[in-house]
Amino acid sequence: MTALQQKTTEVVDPVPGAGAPHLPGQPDLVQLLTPEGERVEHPDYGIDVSDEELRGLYRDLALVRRWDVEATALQRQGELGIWASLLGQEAAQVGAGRALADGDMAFPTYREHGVAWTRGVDPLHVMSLFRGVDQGGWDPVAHDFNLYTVVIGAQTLHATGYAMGVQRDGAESAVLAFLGDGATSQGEVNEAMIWASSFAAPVVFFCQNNQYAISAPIERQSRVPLYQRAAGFGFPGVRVDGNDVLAVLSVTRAALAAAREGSGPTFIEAFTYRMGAHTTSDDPTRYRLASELEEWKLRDPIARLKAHLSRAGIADADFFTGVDAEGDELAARIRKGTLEMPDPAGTEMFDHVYAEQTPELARQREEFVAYHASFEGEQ
Amino acid sequence: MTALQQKTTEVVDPVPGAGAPHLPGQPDLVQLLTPEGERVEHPDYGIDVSDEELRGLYRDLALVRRWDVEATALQRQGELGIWASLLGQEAAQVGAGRALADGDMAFPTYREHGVAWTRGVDPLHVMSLFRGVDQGGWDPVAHDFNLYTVVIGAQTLHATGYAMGVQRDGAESAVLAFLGDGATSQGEVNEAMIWASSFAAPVVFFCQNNQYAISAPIERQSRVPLYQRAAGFGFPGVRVDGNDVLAVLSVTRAALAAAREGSGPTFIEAFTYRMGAHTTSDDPTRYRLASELEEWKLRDPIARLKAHLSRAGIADADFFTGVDAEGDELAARIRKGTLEMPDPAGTEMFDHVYAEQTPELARQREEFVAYHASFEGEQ
Amino acid sequence: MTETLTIGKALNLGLRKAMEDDGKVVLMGEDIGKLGGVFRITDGLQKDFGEARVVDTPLAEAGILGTAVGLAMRGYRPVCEIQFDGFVYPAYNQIVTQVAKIHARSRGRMPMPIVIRIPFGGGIGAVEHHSESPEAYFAHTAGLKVVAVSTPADAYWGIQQAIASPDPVVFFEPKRRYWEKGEVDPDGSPDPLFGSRVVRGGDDVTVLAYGPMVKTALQAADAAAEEGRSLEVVDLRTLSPLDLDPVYESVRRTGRCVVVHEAPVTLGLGAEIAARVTENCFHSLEAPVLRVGGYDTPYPPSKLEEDYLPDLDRVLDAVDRAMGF
Amino acid sequence: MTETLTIGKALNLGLRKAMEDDGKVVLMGEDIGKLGGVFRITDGLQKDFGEARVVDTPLAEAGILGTAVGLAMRGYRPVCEIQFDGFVYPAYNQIVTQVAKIHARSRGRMPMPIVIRIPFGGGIGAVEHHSESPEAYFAHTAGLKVVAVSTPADAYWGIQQAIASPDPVVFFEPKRRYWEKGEVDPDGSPDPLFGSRVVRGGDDVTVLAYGPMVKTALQAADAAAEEGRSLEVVDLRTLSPLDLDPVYESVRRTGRCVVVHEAPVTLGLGAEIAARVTENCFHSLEAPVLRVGGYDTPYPPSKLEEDYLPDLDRVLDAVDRAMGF
Ligand SMILES: Cc1ncc(C[n+]2csc(CCOP(=O)(O)OP(=O)(O)O)c2C)c(N)n1
Ligand SMILES: Cc1ncc(C[n+]2csc(CCOP(=O)(O)OP(=O)(O)O)c2C)c(N)n1
Ligand SMILES: [Mg+2]
Ligand SMILES: [Mg+2]
Repeated sequence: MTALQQKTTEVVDPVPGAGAPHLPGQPDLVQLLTPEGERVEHPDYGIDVSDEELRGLYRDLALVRRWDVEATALQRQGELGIWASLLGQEAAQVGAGRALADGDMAFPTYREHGVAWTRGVDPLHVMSLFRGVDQGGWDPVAHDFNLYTVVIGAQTLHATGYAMGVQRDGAESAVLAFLGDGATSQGEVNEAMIWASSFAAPVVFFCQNNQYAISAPIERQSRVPLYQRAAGFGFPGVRVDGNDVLAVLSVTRAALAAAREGSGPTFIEAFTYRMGAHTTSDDPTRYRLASELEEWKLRDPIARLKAHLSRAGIADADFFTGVDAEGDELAARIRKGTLEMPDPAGTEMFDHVYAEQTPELARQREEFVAYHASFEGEQ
Repeated sequence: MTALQQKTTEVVDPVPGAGAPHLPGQPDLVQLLTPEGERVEHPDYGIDVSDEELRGLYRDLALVRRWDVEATALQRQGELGIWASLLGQEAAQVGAGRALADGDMAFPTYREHGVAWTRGVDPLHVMSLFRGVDQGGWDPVAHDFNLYTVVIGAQTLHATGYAMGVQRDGAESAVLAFLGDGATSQGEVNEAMIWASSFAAPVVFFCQNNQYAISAPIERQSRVPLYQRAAGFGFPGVRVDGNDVLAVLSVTRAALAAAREGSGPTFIEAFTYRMGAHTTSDDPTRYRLASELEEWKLRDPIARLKAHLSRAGIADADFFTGVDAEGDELAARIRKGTLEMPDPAGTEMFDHVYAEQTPELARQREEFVAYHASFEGEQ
Repeated sequence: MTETLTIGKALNLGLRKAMEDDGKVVLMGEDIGKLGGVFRITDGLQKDFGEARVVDTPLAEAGILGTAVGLAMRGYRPVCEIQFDGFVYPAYNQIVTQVAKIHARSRGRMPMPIVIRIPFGGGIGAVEHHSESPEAYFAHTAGLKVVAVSTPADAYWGIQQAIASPDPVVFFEPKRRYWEKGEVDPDGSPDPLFGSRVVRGGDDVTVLAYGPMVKTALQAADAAAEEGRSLEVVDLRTLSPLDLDPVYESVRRTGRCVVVHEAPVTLGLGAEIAARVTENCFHSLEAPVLRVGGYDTPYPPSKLEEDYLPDLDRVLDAVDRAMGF
Repeated sequence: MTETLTIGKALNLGLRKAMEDDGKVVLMGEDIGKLGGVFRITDGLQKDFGEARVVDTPLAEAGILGTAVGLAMRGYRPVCEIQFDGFVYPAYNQIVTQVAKIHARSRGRMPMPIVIRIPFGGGIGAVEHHSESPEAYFAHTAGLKVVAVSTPADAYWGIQQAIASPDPVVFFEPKRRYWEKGEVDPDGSPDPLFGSRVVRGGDDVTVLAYGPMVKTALQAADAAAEEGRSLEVVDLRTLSPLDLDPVYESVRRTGRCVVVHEAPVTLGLGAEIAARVTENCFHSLEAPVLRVGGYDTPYPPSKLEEDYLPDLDRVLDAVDRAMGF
């Protein structure tokens, strides 16, 4: 055996349980709440949450899931062009979102409805995007929550640049960049990590490893656990149980705090599972076994928190019924609001291309208006 | 101190001696020949070279440097548009080039004149590029040596794809991809490593860390030693003394052998120094201290092999005089050949754009010929 | 024997045929294996040809094109799928600086027989980046060849011809027409890949289109006929090199020309065509060449795409203007 | 008080002025700090403004543009230097899918006041990728504004105007003219950035050019004058939006128009200009708009660049053809 082969053996640590991943037996996984809802300790990560906060987290998870279910239904009924479901990733998103402090900025992909929720974005402003009314109706500046970015990975560089701005402002804020497991293969994402490291930028990369990039399993993107990527760029990486909202909250809080204190970036791999299709256009039966989903159902992020809250007497049946009712109200509001959304005016497309409109585009707009006016009264 | 800060401390291992790098005291550096020319052993890397081979390596180093000096002079005299000097990097290039076996393919940047030499490329075919006659005059297929690639990093993906072809052919060959320290920041280079890992492609990334990307010191690209990048992608990285031709040869041979055997990629960081300017257009006094160069002169790759050959009685004064004379002959041939290079015909630019010429371009070519013919007899 | 096929299925069969004919053909792309591609164009091919020939890649377009270059250097014929038009840009550096230039750089020693398949255009109600028409970016790039197909027959033959081409071909597929049907005769013989084709004769105005807009142009011709106007419709088929001789011939007869595409008008293909048609038919033109295309805005949210995209009425409007000039 | 400056120095002073005027202006690029850029355009600025405002970046163009987007979102005004024209493509994805679209995507909530400085064009005897003219790729992209300067005064004012612009501006600098001198009056007032300018009056043919070709066009006009031909020369200055009203006016007088640029003719700016001029001046044109540009080939090795690039003679040849039509 050559020296090199030896090294190969040393370094390559295949994704534990890849294919049919098992959370147990992953020594490098931060977990504070087991799939059975049992609170466990971790040497590096504690968490200090009140009962009130715990109930709040449960409410977040449940409402976000309810929204997601409603959106999927609306798409099936032809009311949305497409929907990217977060089913199964609620804890990763709510945990990350709730770790943000005022003034922190978040850069989502197209799936972070749970984070949008924690940032106070009206669900209807997300629905409008998937309905094709706009590209996201919320004010990204007011909410410190960027618009969704569809081009895989592009937002990780934006987050890094934004964090460089935070540094220049001398502000004590951090930036949270979301990305998927598939995104880690994009050159731009790797550049973002290189830049973040080089400038010690206060940015945390939050990667939801939901095991798939559409049909491509994580092994296609990386032969070693993703969180190990970071060390090669000179900053810490950590793998957290993405279905454990407490662990995610704790790990993300610590990483954001480190960023704010000037310690530079962290890469968080939230190990989770996309329980639904990639989007409503996708057919996961073509590329994965039903049994895999069944296994992951046992690790459901909401069930485990519910079990913990019940068992520890933090919440009672009334509470859960209340949240369910609130969910139904939310769903009804989302449905009604979606159906009632007015179509945008055709002239909208000309009006925001530039901050300073060009004469050429103004002319095209005029022509557009005149052309459509010419049909009026025709029918 | 939070858990994260602790991890930061654990992971971030600043480049030893960065700024004014010192080779000694780098525990992770593979060295077989000290700057003083003393043969030392390394636990993982041995080398088995005959005296004849050792003299051959010296000859390579000396002739390649002589060529480089002549090319720089020719540029100064206006005979080349530009020249990218390899001064100081001879051992890295000759060591890597001589590690290649028949059938292995190499993908250079724009500075690998030493590798070109080992692949039997006529120096005049390199000179023609820098003179502006063509984009490199050699046959990349016949020499298993790709044309120079000027766009930083692009060739690392070509090398990886080529290696995927080697796999599909069932061939027992390897591919050697050259890149600079600056190139490691390009997204495409990181993608190449991701692909190589994902497909276990038989490619070796040979990075000459010459401490600078034009004016940017290595610390701008990476806060940790570059070779550590590879582990994050799931394959071994190794740092070798790039001014030690024996160590480079040994490490590269082992990596190529591992690739041929199906063990996948390796990243080699050859720690060296660009003793000259980035190119003849550059002025390094603007961004680095003369003292740094002085220090590196003590680690000259040729001087140390000469010392070893002399001290060990492997070569005598006659040998060295002979190589010097050969160098002068080579230089004279390069000079004469460069000065005598005919300018290409204007029609050349139309003739190789496509394998199947388009009617439109054929028309432009005809117009071009007719237009130039219209001036004939005018003066 | 003639079969009725959708454009999507014709592409699938064409790819299969090319893979059977030449063992060096390798398909690469995101989700093209088990899933068969998001549009199922490669459906069943990985099952039949294996993972070495139908490669599910990491999520990185520069990686797809860059490794395709290396495979081509090793003698393979890579066929790269870009999942949607708007995701080709990460690969742009490899396409423009490498794929397009390596044949010239090596003076012919390193051919680049790479096909880049791009489902393009709008009209499918999609979110941002899924409805674009980036063909001009490629047609302006020397060293590439660029085609757009509009029928199942052209899809079936065209993909095989593109793969057989020794030069790199950017192959635009009219995504919203994937499900439209037409006749394909696998025993017939195809029209040349790099040629345009008059698809409907007419006398009053020459209407040029390619890809998804050919159908629109034909619909406009039908409607115009009802009003007694006779449109000659040309399917351009090849965008680089352009094959405009049949167009010049037509315009010399009609004296009027309208070009239709979904891409923004400014510096879209229509610009080049207008310039050339004017230069070559100057004395025959009764009106300037008019262009119907997307506005100079980003592709809008899908609720506005009908307003954005050229349709039958906008083509007829331009025809009217050309007639009235 | 008027000073005589080179274009390079005028850019340097313009950048300095912009940085003094607005603390949010941040320069980013490869080697722009200590080295002052490979063309020394940013010489001395890092020394005076510090490393936080003149940022020597890692070697990654997507990184430069992508982080610039983030900085812009945080309220900064990044000015990105692309070292050479041929190296902008790794950033193309960020430019086309993000920089150009974020204002529209956010319906004005996130302006993108980013300047992308690109030294462009050939004639400097360089190796591959150092002599290109990629402006059409950007002018075809809705959401970007694109300018090219040709004089020290436009360089000095233009860079300041571009930085002050709330929209993203791709700012093309005529690299081979960096060392040419001209008058700059820092107390004067500039022409608008997005306007073209008649730089020489004439009656026979309207010649349009921008960037490095303006000088060539003017030389052609001198030479033509000796033969009794009067050329009107327009410096386009803004490539997107185009400002062609002065051109239409001119062409309506001269009846003839020639467009000159270094970029390949096919789908170069000349195509759009020819199409628009023809549409707007149809009845005034005595000849089709003729285009003089690079051939549809990759930029050749430097020994051939004189054959490739438009020069005085090729402009005059086109003028002859326009006159003889
Ligand atoms: C540059 C680019 N290429 C391709 C796509 C098409 N696409 C959309 S989502 C997706 C998979 C993303 O996987 P991952 O990053 O794991 O995120 P997930 O969808 O699982 O949340 C792909 C390939 C895209 N949006 N952008
Ligand atoms: C994509 C791209 N960007 C910028 C350049 C300009 N450039 C040429 S060499 C160089 C530095 C390369 O540094 P490194 O990779 O360390 O290689 P070295 O020159 O030191 O051998 C730069 C920035 C380029 N050639 N390609
Ligand atoms: Mg995923
Ligand atoms: Mg270097």
